[in-house]
This record gives sequence, C-alpha cells and structure tokens, in this order.
Amino acid sequence: MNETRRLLDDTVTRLFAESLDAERLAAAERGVWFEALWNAVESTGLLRAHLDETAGGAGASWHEAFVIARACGRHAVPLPVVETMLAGYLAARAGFEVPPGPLGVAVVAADDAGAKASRLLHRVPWGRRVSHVVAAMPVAAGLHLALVPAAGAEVSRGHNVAREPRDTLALPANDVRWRATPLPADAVSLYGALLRSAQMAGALETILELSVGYANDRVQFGRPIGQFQAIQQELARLAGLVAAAGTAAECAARAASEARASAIGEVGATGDPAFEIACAKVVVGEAAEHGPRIAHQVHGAIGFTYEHRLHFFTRRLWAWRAEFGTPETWAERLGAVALAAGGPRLWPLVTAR
Amino acid sequence: MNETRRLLDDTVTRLFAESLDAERLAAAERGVWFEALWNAVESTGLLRAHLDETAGGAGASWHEAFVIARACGRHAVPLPVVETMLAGYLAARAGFEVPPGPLGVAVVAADDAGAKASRLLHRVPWGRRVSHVVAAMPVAAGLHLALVPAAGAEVSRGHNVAREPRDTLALPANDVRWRATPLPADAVSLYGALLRSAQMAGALETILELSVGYANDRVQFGRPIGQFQAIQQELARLAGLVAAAGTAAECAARAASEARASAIGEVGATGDPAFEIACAKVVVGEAAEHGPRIAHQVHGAIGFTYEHRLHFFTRRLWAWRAEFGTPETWAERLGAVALAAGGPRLWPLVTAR
Amino acid sequence: MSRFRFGAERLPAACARLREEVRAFLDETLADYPAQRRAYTWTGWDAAFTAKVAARGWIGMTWPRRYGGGERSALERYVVLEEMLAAGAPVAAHWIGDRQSGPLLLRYGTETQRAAILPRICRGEAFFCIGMSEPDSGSDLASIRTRAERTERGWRVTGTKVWTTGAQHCEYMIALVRTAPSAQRHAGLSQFLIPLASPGITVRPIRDLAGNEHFCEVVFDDAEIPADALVGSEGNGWAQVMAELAYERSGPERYLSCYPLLTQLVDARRADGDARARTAIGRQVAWLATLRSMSIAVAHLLDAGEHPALEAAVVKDVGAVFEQDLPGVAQSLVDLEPCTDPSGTPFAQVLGELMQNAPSFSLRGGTREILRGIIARGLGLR
Amino acid sequence: MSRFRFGAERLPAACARLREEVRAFLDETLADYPAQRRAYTWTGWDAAFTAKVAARGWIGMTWPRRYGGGERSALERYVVLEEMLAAGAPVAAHWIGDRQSGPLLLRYGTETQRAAILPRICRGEAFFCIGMSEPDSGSDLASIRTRAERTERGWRVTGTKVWTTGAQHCEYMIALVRTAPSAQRHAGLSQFLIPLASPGITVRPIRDLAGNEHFCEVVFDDAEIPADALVGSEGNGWAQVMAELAYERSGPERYLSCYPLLTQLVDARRADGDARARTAIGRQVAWLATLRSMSIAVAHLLDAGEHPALEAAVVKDVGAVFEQDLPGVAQSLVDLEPCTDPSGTPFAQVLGELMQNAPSFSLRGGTREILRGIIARGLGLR
Repeated sequence: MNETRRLLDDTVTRLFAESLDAERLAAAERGVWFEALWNAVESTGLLRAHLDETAGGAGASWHEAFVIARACGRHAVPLPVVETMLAGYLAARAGFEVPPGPLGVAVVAADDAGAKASRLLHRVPWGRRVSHVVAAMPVAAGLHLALVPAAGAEVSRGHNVAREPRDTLALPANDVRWRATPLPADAVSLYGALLRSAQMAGALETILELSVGYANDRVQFGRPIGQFQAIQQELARLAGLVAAAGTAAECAARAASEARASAIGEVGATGDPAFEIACAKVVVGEAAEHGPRIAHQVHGAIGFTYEHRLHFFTRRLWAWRAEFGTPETWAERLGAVALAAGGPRLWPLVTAR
Repeated sequence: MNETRRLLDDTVTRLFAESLDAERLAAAERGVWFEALWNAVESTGLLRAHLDETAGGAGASWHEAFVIARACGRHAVPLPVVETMLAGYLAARAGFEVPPGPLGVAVVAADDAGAKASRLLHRVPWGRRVSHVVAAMPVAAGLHLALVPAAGAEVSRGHNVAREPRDTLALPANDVRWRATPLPADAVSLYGALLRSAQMAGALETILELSVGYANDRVQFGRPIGQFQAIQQELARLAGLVAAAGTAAECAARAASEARASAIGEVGATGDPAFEIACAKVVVGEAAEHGPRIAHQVHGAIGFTYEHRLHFFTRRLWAWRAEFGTPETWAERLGAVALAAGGPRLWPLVTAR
Repeated sequence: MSRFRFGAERLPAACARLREEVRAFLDETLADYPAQRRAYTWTGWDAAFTAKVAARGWIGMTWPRRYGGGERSALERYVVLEEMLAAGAPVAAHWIGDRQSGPLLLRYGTETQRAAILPRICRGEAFFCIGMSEPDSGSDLASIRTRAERTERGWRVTGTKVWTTGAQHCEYMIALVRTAPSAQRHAGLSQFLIPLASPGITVRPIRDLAGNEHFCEVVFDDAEIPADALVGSEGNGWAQVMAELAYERSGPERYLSCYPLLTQLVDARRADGDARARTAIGRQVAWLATLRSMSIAVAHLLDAGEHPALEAAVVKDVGAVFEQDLPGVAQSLVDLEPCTDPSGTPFAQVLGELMQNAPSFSLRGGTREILRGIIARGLGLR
Repeated sequence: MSRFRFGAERLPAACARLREEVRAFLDETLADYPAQRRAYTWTGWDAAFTAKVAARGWIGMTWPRRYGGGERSALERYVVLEEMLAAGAPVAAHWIGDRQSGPLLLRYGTETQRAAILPRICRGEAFFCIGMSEPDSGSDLASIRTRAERTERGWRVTGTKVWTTGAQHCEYMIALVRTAPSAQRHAGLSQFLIPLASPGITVRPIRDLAGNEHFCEVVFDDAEIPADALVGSEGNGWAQVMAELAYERSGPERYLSCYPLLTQLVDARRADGDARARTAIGRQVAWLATLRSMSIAVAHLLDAGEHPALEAAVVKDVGAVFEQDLPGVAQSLVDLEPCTDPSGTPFAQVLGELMQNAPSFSLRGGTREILRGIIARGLGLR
C-alpha cells in the first residue's frame, strides 16, 4: 500500500474505531442515526474522494475508495457511506451536480416502451435517510440515470439480514427525468460489487481478529482453545480466506482505477475492470460463506448471542454476499468469458491483468 | 444384514482375503490372470447368484450381488467378477442362455438407421479375457442386446487409471444379431452404477481400515500420528464418508431387489430403483473424491509409493467414480426429478423409498 | 465385515397409515402456518400446537400406557418426528420432554417421579429444558461448577446454566450439577429434576444474533429444591448424560433442520431448472435420502436393543455438514437477497432465517470438534 | 491495518517483452510436446529442454554475472517461471538448482563452492536434489538420523534419505544431516553439498502409485565426502533450511501444478458451456487470478527486502487447496473416464495424470497440517 493510502487508512480507522462499539452498533439496528459521525465523514471529504475534481471530488481513485469501504466493513459502519460514494460516482458520470447528504441507489426496470419506470424504488439502502436517490434504468443502449429527491416519497421500511435499512420509496409522481449516460448497463452492480467486496474484505479481517483473540482467551480443558490443533487448523484456513478476499478486492479496485473508460463493462476486454470485479465478488463471496462458519465455530455459543460483537460482522457478510450479484452470478459471467476465449487464450487473458 | 448375506459376506471375504496381497495385485496390473481364483469364484456360483433359477442362477437378489461386489471392492479383486454378473443379468433378461467364463459388456451407438452398430466394441472390461461380450444398443423403444463371442475379435489393449483392462474389440464381421429386450435403454449404466457403487463402498471401507491402522502405527514427534487432533478430525470425516457410501450403495441394491420390473428405468417412479441407484452413485462418488484425499493425507509419502497397498484402492476409486456416469451426471438426473415433482411433492418422493 | 452396522432396512410397511394420518393432521393444523416460521422447526414454540399433537397421542408414544404413553414402536415414533420436522412444525414445546427428559425419567426416575410427570408430558402440559453448559463450561462439560448441597429438607443449588433452550417457557429443568468436589471431574456429578418456579431461580432469555430469544441463562442463587429431585444415583450424572447423548445423535432432526429451505429452493428454480440447478438440487436429494437411510438404520439398531454409539455419532456429524451447506447451496442457485422482513419472498425469508441459524448446527449438543474426537476414538484411534 | 501485507501490485510493465520472448520460445520448443506430458510440469525431466532454457539465460537469471547469472529482477524471473509452468514445460532438471540449491549456495556457500557450481547450474549442466525426509522422519523433520562424522579427510555419511525427487539424474544432493547427537533435535544439524557419485552412495528410484519414478531412496553407507562439502555453519542446518523453506512457499508452482488441466477443461466444454460449466469454470478462473495476485504480492515483498513468511505460507496453503480441487472439478464437468493410455483424449490423459498426482500437493514440502500449524503461530495463537 502506498503512503497516501496508508495515511487514509489510518484516518478512517481512527474515525470509526473511536465511534463504534457493540452498543452503538446495536443502537443503529434499533434505528438510531449517528448524525455526528455522518457529519464527520462528510466533512472530511471521504464521500467524494474518488470523484473528479470537477465534480467536487479529490481526484483520487477507486483504490482510495477501496480503502474507505474496507474500513467501513472492518468497523461495520452503520451509515450509507459506501452507497453515497456509489451514487455520487454514478451521478457525476451522468453530469449531475452531486447533492450533499446521504445518497441512495436503486435499479428500476424499464417499462415495455423502454422509457418510463414505476414510481416505486425498491430496496434503497437507508432510503429513510437519503436526500436523493440515483435511479438507474438499464436500456438497450446502456444506462439511463435520474437524480430523484427523496423528499415527499412514501417510505416502507425494510432491512437486510444485517438490519441495515433497505427501504422501498414510493415517489409522489411519475415524473422522473432520465438522462442518457456513458456508463455500461450494469454499472450499478459493477461498482456496487466492487465496493461491497471491499467492505466484505474488511469485515472478514475483523472476524479473523475476533476469532484469534477469542481462541487465545477462552480456556477449556485447562488451556486456551487456540492451543488445540483442530482450532489452529481452522483458523489457518480462515486466514487463507481472509487473505485471498483482501487481495481480490484490492486488485479489483486497482483495476477500476486504471481502467480506460471506454473498456468498462466488458468482462473480457483488456483494461476493463469487470474481470477483476467478478473475481473479487466470487472469491470474497466464498470467503463470506466459509469464513463466518469458522468464526462462529471457534466462538461457540457466546458468538451466537446478540451481546457479542461477532454477529455484526457475520450478518453483514451474509447480507452483502448476495447484494449486487451472488458469487455464482459473477462466476458464470467469468466462465462465459473463459469459454469464449478457449483453452490456449485463457492464460493470456489472466496475465494481461 | 440378514443371516444369509452375512454368511455370503464371510465366504467371499475369506476367498479373496486369502488370495490377494499387494504382490498379487501388482502382478495383475502387469497382466497376470489368476485362473485358479477365477475358477474358484465361478465354481462357487457367485457369478450367477442373482440370476433366476431358470437362467442357472440361485434366485438370490441384487442385495446378494451387492455383498459380492462390495467384497470385490474391499479386496480390489483383479478379475471381471462384477462385469460378468452384469453381463449375465442382461443376457438372461434378453432370454439368452448365459455362457460360462468371464463376460464383458459394451454399449454401442445405433447407426442412423437405428439398426446396426459398428464392428468396434469400446472399453470392454477385461476384453482380452472374456468369452463373450453382451453388447447393448439403446434404441427409441428401449434396449437391444446381442451376445457376441469374443473369439476372433482383434483386441487393442487399454486400461483405466487402476490399470484394469479396458480393451477395444474389433469384431471379425458386422453380423451381430440384435434382440429386443424388456430392459430400459439405460440398463447398462443403471446396473453398472449399482455394482460399481457397491465395489466403491468396499474399497472405501478398506482405505478407512488402512488409514486407521497406519495412524495408530506411524510415530512422529514421539507419538502415533493418530493421537494428533488434526488427524483424528480428518479420519472422523473419512468415517462419515465411508458410512454414507456403504448405506447409499446398499439401499440401491435393496431397491433393485424389490423393484417391480415394470417400473425400472424411471428415476422418479415408485418402485423404480433408478432413484436409489442415482443417490448411490452421487454419494459414493463424492466419498470417492474426498475419501482418497484423506487417506493419502494420513499416509503421507509412503502411501504414494507403488509398494504400499493403499493405491490399489484409491486408484480404483478414481477410475470407478467416472464409470457408468459421474456423480454429477446422476445428480442432474435426480435433480430433474425433484424439480419436476416440485417442493411439496419432494418429501413424499423421498419417503416413498 | 464392515466396521459400521448401517443396513438398508426400510421403515415397516405398517407405518404407512400412520404417516398419512400425520400428514393429514399437519395439512389441516398448519394450513396457514407461514413458511418463515417453518424455518424454526424444532426451535419453534407453540403450546397450542403441542396440545393438538398430544391429543393425537403422538407425545411419549413409545412409553408404557400406565404413564400415558402409547406403547408404539420407536420406528412409528420416527415417522411422526420426520413428518413434523419436514413440515417445519413448531414442536419445541414438547420436543425435550418427549425426546430426552421423559426417556431419562423412564430409565432412571423413581416411580413417584414417573407417575407424577410422564402423563403430564404426554398430555402436552409439562415442558422441559436441559441445564448442561455453563459460562466457563462449554465443550469441557466435566468442568461444570453449579453445585447442589444437601440440606435438611433436600438440596440447595448455586450456580449458572446457559444456552438453555426454552427455559423461559418450561416448568422443569433436568440439570447436571456437581454434588462432590471438582477434583474428580467426571465423578461427583448428578442429575436433578428442578422445578423452575422454585425460589432462588432466575431465568433470563438471551437474545441471539438473529434477534430471537430461544435460549436462556438460568441463575441458581441458593435455590432450595426437594430431596426427591435427584434423578438416578448421586454421582452417576456423567454416565447418565453420556448414555443419553450417545443415542440422541441420530434422529431426523440431525438432517432435517433446513428441510423447509429445500422445498422453497425447488419451487424457486422449478420454472428454470438449468444444468447447475438440476445438479446441485439432485446432490442435496441424494444426501438427504442417504442420511435418512442412515438415521433409520440406527433407529432399527436401537429398536433391536443394540448400542450403535459410533453409528449415531457419524449420523450427527454427516447430518450437520449437510444441513449447514444447504443455505449456501440455496443462495448459490437463486440470486435473491436473504430477507426476514415481511416484504421478503418465502424463499428469501426461509433462507434469511436458516442462514443465520446454520452455524449453530455444529455447536448444539457438543461441538463438531468434540464429536469428531468421539468418532475417532470409536474408530480405535488411541 | 490489515494483518497481511498482500497488495495489488502488478508485475512491472517492463516484463511484458520478456513474457513475449518466453511464449515464443515455448511455442517453438514445445510445439510437438504432448498434452499428457505437460501434466508433469515441474516433475517433468528433460535435460535437452533445460539446455535450451539455459541458452536463453533463464536459469539463475537473478544471480550475479560473475557466477553466470543474469542480474535480472526476481519479478522478471517470476514471469519466466509462470510462463513455463502454465505451458506445462518440463522444467524439472533445472528446477531445484535454480530455485533452492543455487540461492542456498549464494547465501551460505563458500566462494569456492559458488565459483565451481553456480555457473554450471546456469549452463544447465549441474542438477540438484534435496535430501530431507527419511523413513522415520517425515513431518517430524528434526528427528532425522542420517549422520555425518568428521574424518581426517572430510566427512563420513551414514543413513537413508527418501522421497528425493530426481536423485537418479542428479550430480548433487543438498542434504540435511546430523553432525551432533540427536538429544538436541534442532541443533546439531548441518547442510552438505554431496556429490552423488561418491563411493558408498546408492540411489534407488521409488515407483510411485501412478507408475512413475520421480522420487528416490538414497542410501549412504559410510560414504566419504570432502571436508569442503559443508554448506554454511556446522550445526546451523535447521535455521538455514527453515529460512529457505519459508520463502519458497509462494511461487507460481503453488497454484499452477494443474494448470494444463484447466486449459483442457475449457476446450472440452467450449462447445456446450451450460450454466454449470460456466459457473464452475468461472470460479476456477477467479481463484487462479487471485492466487496469482497473492503470489506476485509476495514476490514484490521479497524484492523489497521484506520477510513475508506468513503471507508465503498462506499462498502455499490456499494454492494447494485450489490445485487439489481442480481434477475433481474437471471430472464433474466432463463425463469421460480418466485414462493415461495412448487411446485417451488429451483431456482424459491430463485428468488421469493429475488426479493421481493431486493428493501429493498437500504433502510435498511439508504436510498441510504442519503448514497450517505454522500459519496459526504466525497469527499469534499460542
């Protein structure tokens, strides 16, 4: 990690580590909104670090966004930081002025005429809190976007299994103004998967730390359970999953940073980050299936209580695994590229990265 | 196990255990044929136990055939016992008089006219040794069979990865006389999978015994490796695989024994053994993938030498896993039945067994 | 000879009519029971449902008639259990009494205990929980510290039990406590039948990660319990518990905990069952059918008076792997977010519940590591 | 902060031309090299091929020019290695010398040893094997009993080494032997550079389960070796070997051993890549790309002078799981019997070879259990 990113990592880690303990994470699940922490995040410019300077950003890259998102995962930050970064990026690419405050994202299906969508925006992250929603409508030619104010929308509250808000917004009128964009049709799942992978990599790091710590502390049969070979073998396996997930997620961010805009969205094309993003969602997603199992196995019954911190991370991993495409959906996409390339061209495809 | 089958098991186990050690198994792989053992097997009537008395059999069932085939797997019997049982059953069901001596089986594709097949019989087990081959040609209406003398055929030798003969026979003339049968089109893979599953269940038992024995004997770090928790955990897992494989294979045999002739070949139909045979090939096949890994891991380098007995069983498991349909091929068939039944009808389908 | 005694026996043909009765009962009783709650299976508490099951004679159905039982075979009981679990019926209220506490009292209880309690279990009136684990004694059960001391009138119990399923609803706890100093570890433990309403006992539900309150902490603060609360012999508790555990490892609850998800999965992919869905679902069906055969084989052995401790442990271990894999398999075949909100589809709800519950399958009743150690010893590793 | 120092660095752009050179070389040199033999990758012995590689300057390519090396970067070497392995090139003859023995001599060897031997490795003339395991010392390496005793003219070696890859073709063995009594275990071990042609040494190839003779037993029966055969310090052998092993765990050979099968698999399913094939192959590609990134990250750390022992161990462990799974995945997608006969298809042949070889991937260079113990200690378990 270069020096800039190391400093950034330290900054966000400090910000979150000082603000969030198990009690506050539990409060967030009861619906408490941490305004002061949100303001701190917004005022430090983290939400726009990855945007071009013309869009009010710092001109940093997806690689810096990765560092921020990973820290959000490490600390189970109960705020729409990552979603606002995603919405901001999409809005800026569509030429909208990025509004302040928390932002949401929603994908809507085009109607038969291919032009208008329903008044309903489904499963908007933190829909109850956002100022605007970036609505995305995939069309034949690419992606249409709209920047929709949330004020006036009727909110039906919902949640994912991590009890993060996933609300449905009913807009007061069906007068959304769509705008054509240079983005690929799957831009929401693409960058959504990129950022979720980063968060999951962070949450995986935390469950490894919690598990190692618990194994060293918990005594059974007269010694810490971390001295038992069966526990050691499983924690070593967890370490491998965590390490692979972190690498895959960071490589995806690096690829997105380096991508030529023209190539984005074609999984196999040189310079297109979709290949690396697919790899990340597959590998991180598998780690998010097997990693929590190991962590819970090591923690035993205590890790199953709401009081213990572990579940704030494992439930996020279970929820995030399915968001923006399951690992299998991404694997299938990657496999199609490999099959299209054929055996002899597979290696050049991998090493072009 | 009932008393008859227990006695049968004792008999065949004694016969094979006394005749086959690592040296003789190695000799078989060099092409040595154990005429005396073959004659002993043939003279005790084991090869026809499962045939109707009208076909020269003992009127026993597939359940007894299972016991014999499992013993063949346990001892890696390097003779076409199971194949001769399979060929005999098919021939008898087609109304042929079952000839003496080792028999082979081959599936041939119908030509465009649906009537005649090629002169080549591919991958005939022990093709170099058989007196006759039961050739099977699936046609729209079911299965056509022919009883082809092997004398005069030109033999191209081949082997599976266990170095069991899998030879190609070129018949002197294309004058095979086909006969319509009451058998389903997939009868060869159906009963082939049944018998291979039984053999694999037996071979799996042996690799468990070898592994437990080795773990108790081999000393590292001053104690038997079987005392290390990591080894214990893996051997417990192997035990689970072996137990599941044995149960699945035996249930398939029991189902085949009880089947009404009319139902055979429809995986989902009540009374059709194809459901249980599919379950067996799936479960046994998975055990044959993971089981040898554990056995080799426990044995370490010594288990990798040709001198050690372990590989006579693990290589058979690798070879047999793919014969008469991979686990995935059978799983796909089973899944199609489950999907056709639908969620609420799945449980009745399982409990009808 | 095989090391394992699993066979290929079916359930007796005589069970077929019973099965139809149970199915008809469940169809009627649970007609409006939502899919999401079916995911709870044997942690779903519903005293009214239990009363209906009792009225059919399906609690304590193998016990002697003089204690309210039905004197039916263990294999008939198996049919009732597997039908209940496959339907995701809320059996928790009578589960422990029928499965563990009643059989314990039958085996070790005094005639007074039996006569007083067993008929009430059969009528669906007396509910039980099991007090084993303590804050510092999970896998290392022999290290428990809750102690019972003799008093003039009975026993005085002090200590804390945790992860006690359903204690907040129960009249009784069967508790394993120390009656002699702990230097002896396995010796010095005894089992007690403790009325939870006794003074000095506090039951506090523990919220689990999914937000449910299935298990409790039970604190004994000089709780006075009667002299006849002792079950079996003083100091024999460890042996009694181990015997009980060994044969409770192989029931249909060891592979059916996630069954309601499998039916949802089949329905979710019915319309577009591609090669991946067919193969993955077929694999689950193969293991389900095989585990059921293994479990039934153990039931036959038990019925024949054998002691299949190794076989039972193997069923539990293989079953837990199967159950634990199922949520991941379901998720892999349906690109839909798990969701326990009312807004979720039945598939998403059942997945959401079981995904969160699945890690416990290799913890409950002893961790996977402990269980595999038991299997290893059963294999003759030394 | 992350516990691991893996980053997302690419190989330098400057490597691209080298990569093209290697590909062109392999296309030409291995034009007629059969698929089945490509399955051997780094156990495929071909001195003629090694000579051609040497002629291109790709052996010892990071070593000082004065010893015949190319003074190129470790990352450039990485490119050459991964291209060779992905192509399944028969690199065994120079593999050990280039990867282990040469670097050992560079680090611990005397100037005489270096000057005499390194240039010959670079020219593809001197082949090496490693003598570590013994019949009673597998995982417990510190228990080795082969001993070297000082004589007037040098050392006298007695004992037996086993699983020594390629010894029958090699001029030298780097052996770890005991030079002081075994009560000390880790102390008292030393490394020697042993000319295998010395009197008193017998090399016997051991046939492996697949019928190949890749490894050997080497018996030392009072073998006399010269005084200057000692490598490094007497009694420092354990530390030298551990340092060597720690950083040899992360190369491309840790995830590319089965690569030739992946290309066969893609071709076998290219015409009918259904949902199952696409998903399973995509999963393999994702892990392949990720393992490569991890491995390259460690190469960068090594290049920067860091000591990524934990990261290297993790790469080996995750890589072995990936490699070991591949034959099963391939078999699951192609219903074709594995077959190493000439009659088999290339897919069936490569599958047959690797299916039989795969179990060794978690044994070679230390078992999985030992490796995971090392990782656990690296995590701070104590």
